[in-house]
Amino acid sequence: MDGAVNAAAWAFDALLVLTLLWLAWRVLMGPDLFKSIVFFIAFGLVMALAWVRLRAPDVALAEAAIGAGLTGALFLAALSRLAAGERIANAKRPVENSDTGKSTRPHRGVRMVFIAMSALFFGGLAAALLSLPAEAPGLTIQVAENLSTSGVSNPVTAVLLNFRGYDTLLEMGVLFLAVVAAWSLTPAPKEPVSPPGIVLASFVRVLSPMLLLAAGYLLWAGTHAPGGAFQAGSVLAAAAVLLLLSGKDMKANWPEWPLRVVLGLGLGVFIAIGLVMMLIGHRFLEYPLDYAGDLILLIEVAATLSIGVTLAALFLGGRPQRDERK
Amino acid sequence: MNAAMLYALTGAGLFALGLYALAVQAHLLRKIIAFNVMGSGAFLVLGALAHRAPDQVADPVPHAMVITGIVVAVSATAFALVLMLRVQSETGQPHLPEQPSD
Amino acid sequence: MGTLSPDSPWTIWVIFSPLAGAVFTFLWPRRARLAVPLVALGTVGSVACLVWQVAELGVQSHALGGWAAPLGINLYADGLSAMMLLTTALVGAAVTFYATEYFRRASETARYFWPLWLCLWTALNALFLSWDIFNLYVAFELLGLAAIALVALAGSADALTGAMRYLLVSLLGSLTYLLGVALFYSTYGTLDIGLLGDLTAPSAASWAATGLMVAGLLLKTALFPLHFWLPPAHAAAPTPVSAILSALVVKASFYLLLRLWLEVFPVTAAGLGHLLGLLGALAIVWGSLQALRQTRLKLLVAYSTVAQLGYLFLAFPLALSPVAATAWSASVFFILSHALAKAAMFLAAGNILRFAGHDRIAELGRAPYGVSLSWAAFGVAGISIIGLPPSVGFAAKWLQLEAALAGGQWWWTLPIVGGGLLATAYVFKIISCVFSQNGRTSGTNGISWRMEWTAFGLSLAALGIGFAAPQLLALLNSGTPLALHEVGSAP
Amino acid sequence: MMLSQMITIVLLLAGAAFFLAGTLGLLRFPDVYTRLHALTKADNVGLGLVAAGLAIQAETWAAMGKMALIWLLVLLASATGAHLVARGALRRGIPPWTAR
Repeated sequence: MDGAVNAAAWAFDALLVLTLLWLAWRVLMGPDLFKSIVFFIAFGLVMALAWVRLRAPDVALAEAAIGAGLTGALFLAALSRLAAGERIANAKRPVENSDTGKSTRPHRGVRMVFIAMSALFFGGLAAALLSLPAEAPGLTIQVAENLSTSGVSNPVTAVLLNFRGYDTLLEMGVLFLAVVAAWSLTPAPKEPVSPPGIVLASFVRVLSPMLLLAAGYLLWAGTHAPGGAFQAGSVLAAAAVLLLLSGKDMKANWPEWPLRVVLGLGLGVFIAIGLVMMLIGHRFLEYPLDYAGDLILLIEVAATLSIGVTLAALFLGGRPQRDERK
Repeated sequence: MNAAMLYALTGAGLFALGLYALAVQAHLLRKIIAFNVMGSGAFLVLGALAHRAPDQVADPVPHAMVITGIVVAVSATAFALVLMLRVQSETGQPHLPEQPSD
Repeated sequence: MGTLSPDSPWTIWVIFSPLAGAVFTFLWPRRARLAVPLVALGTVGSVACLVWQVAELGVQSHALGGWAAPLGINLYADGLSAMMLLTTALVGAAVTFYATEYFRRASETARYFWPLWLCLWTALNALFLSWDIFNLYVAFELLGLAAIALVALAGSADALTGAMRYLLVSLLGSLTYLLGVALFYSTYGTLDIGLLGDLTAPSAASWAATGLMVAGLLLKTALFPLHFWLPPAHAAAPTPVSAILSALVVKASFYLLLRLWLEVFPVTAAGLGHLLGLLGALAIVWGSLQALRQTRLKLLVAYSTVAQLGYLFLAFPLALSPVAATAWSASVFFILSHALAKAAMFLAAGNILRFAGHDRIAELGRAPYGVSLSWAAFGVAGISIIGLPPSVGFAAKWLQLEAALAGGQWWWTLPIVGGGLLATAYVFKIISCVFSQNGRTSGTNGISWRMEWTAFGLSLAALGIGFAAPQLLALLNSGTPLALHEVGSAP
Repeated sequence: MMLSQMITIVLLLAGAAFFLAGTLGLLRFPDVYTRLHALTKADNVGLGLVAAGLAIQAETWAAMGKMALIWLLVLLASATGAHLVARGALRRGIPPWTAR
């Protein structure tokens, strides 16, 4: 019986891995960009399954929500904006545009060289991987030993927000920077939103409160079970994206300044708590034992809000347009 | 070879596939997608290697690193897409022009 | 400095002053003109305090969150970090001063320049202080995104395509580096640079990790022949950004390469070292020749960066000898010298560009009379770039020649001396414009005294800081960052 | 083997059969509308059966409730999705397939 279970697990893993590689090939080399993106979303979902197999449910949640969902939505939005841009370019210069980019692949010989180089790269990396010792020297034991003083009981959250909180702080910095950078490039494109129709509208009406609830649950659960600020934030962002897609014009509803405050909130609260800890005599970001759980939750709430709004702002693809009336 | 190694090798394979696509595809959106596949590959290597000892609890540190990596990747992707659209609106095409010979 | 307590964690303030400034200037862009000088002052002050600590008290480290490595992340500041922070602070302060004037008119751009630049400053400082290879990856992404967004701020087609190419290279470099991190962690179970240094031994996995990290970092440092992305991006960026990129950002990835080479990578490889040296020598020759060929001022200065980066890499073969510390010190001095001089050159070039309305070298003839101080800055910075006394550039070249001769590797003196001659040629190509008569200028754009004096001041600093060379050398050796592997480095 | 386990196995197998049928339809049917029909209908039933099979094995009522919730959400989402795809196809002027 045990053998059969093992063999089944093996077969499942092998199938999963082959699916991943096949999907990746379709994503990267398929002739049609729209299909590539759809395959990319499927790729992300299968990847999430792989993470479950690797007993990393936290990562699986993040991969499904961010890697597949939001990244996919970003790609699709970018593709339709590309098409809109192309239409404008065509209207300007109707004659010279016949090349849609399909002829830009390099010559056969060049491709062979790149194939050989990639294969060589893979070979070297594979050899290095196979030479690794069977036992992984990790930090599992250190994390387990210190978990009780970290303020949370989910080890991944403990690493993210306590042991290696500084990484997460810089990562919030990267998110913040991405919005600043995107806003510096361009105002958000004005896109005509088609009316959603009754089916979508009622679906969104049912789903968005549930997504809010799910985000809250993920945030709360993160302290002791898979979940946490990033997963919760991305669900929040998904709700916002859904509302945007179904025609809610949030740009008009949301004045710019409060939006900016929320964007900076996660980073600001994180830094402030770190510095306060330092000023009362601890190390930077060192939480007093009794308050560790509360402080982490406080940081996570601020981070969740910021992440959700940041990702939704990135989906809009630029800074909010100023009121034309002024 | 155990399952963890299988996934690690898959990660390496995804990285190499992405590398190839990055080299031969000219369309910027495809290059950005290729980066995402390569990133997934690198994360898979990181996460799978943490899992080599079969009957142990999985090491949470690489998991945290991968989550950080995923968030960094989506930030970079979002910015890259906006930049790509600006390049298109400024030059009329979503490719980079040929490098002037130097 | 009497009120300064010796154990204040200035490492933290060095990182979080600019980051807090970035958030502030994003939230209140209208208050930026008031806040930015304060933030710059705070950051420079924190760096000064930290440098003082390192010089007087030795290595400073801070276990973030109270968790020591391998579980937590350590900040670590020794002489090498202090030198890099000091360089960044000097150039950063000057560029901040310059940019308040440069962006005075273009309000929409200026609004985003400040948070982006302060994020970049944060990333640089974080990078020089981090002692954890994964944390360095995150800091690197912060640095790369900020730098690219700053290039794109110029908004022209050249700037946008330059930024896009820079982005692709930067992401590729980061991902390759990350794969190396994965291999190191799964081999040794730690991310801490110090602990890794004790553990690393030659094996297939650690060699692969080394190769991946070196490749990723070389791409980001733009070592020949991976330099193709640098000139368009650096030349098309807004002037203060060009200065920051050439002076500081490429040095950050070189710093990391140097750090990992000295601390982490298993048994410094003779073959790889010679290869890097050879590429460095080629970079000097190729970059200088390309600089000579350029017809646009900013592109010429950018190609000069490609050439000057070559010098940094000569240390890798030169250090394969008993005089390793001399060779490494030479590279660090080059970083300082080139940072100040190249920032001065780019700022001067930007002034000339703005004054003349173009930067076609052949037509700059009449430009000198309006912005004479910028031309002077160009010339004085040229002295450092060529490597004439009393500049730090001279001290660096002197150290390098000494290392080459004492280490019995005389052939490396050829690119060092030859590069100096080529640099003389391209600097004089520009300076000769002053005496030509065929110029075309729009002549309407006045350049404020601030912009001119910043460029001139930086060029003087590059020249004059050479007098402080002994003190700087003492600072650099605090915590002996360069001597750790001297024994193991013999082939 | 207990009765509950037997029921689970039967339900799972039945669910898998529906998935298989749906996938076959997706691959073999001639146009987007019929494919949507195969996919959403068969897969919703299939998922319902799988969820029911697993719910029997669940240890708590809460877990059972979650299974039911998953199924309900997927029902809603796939119905909406199918509607949107079909509407989009119609608006683009893709004609429904007719036999000969």
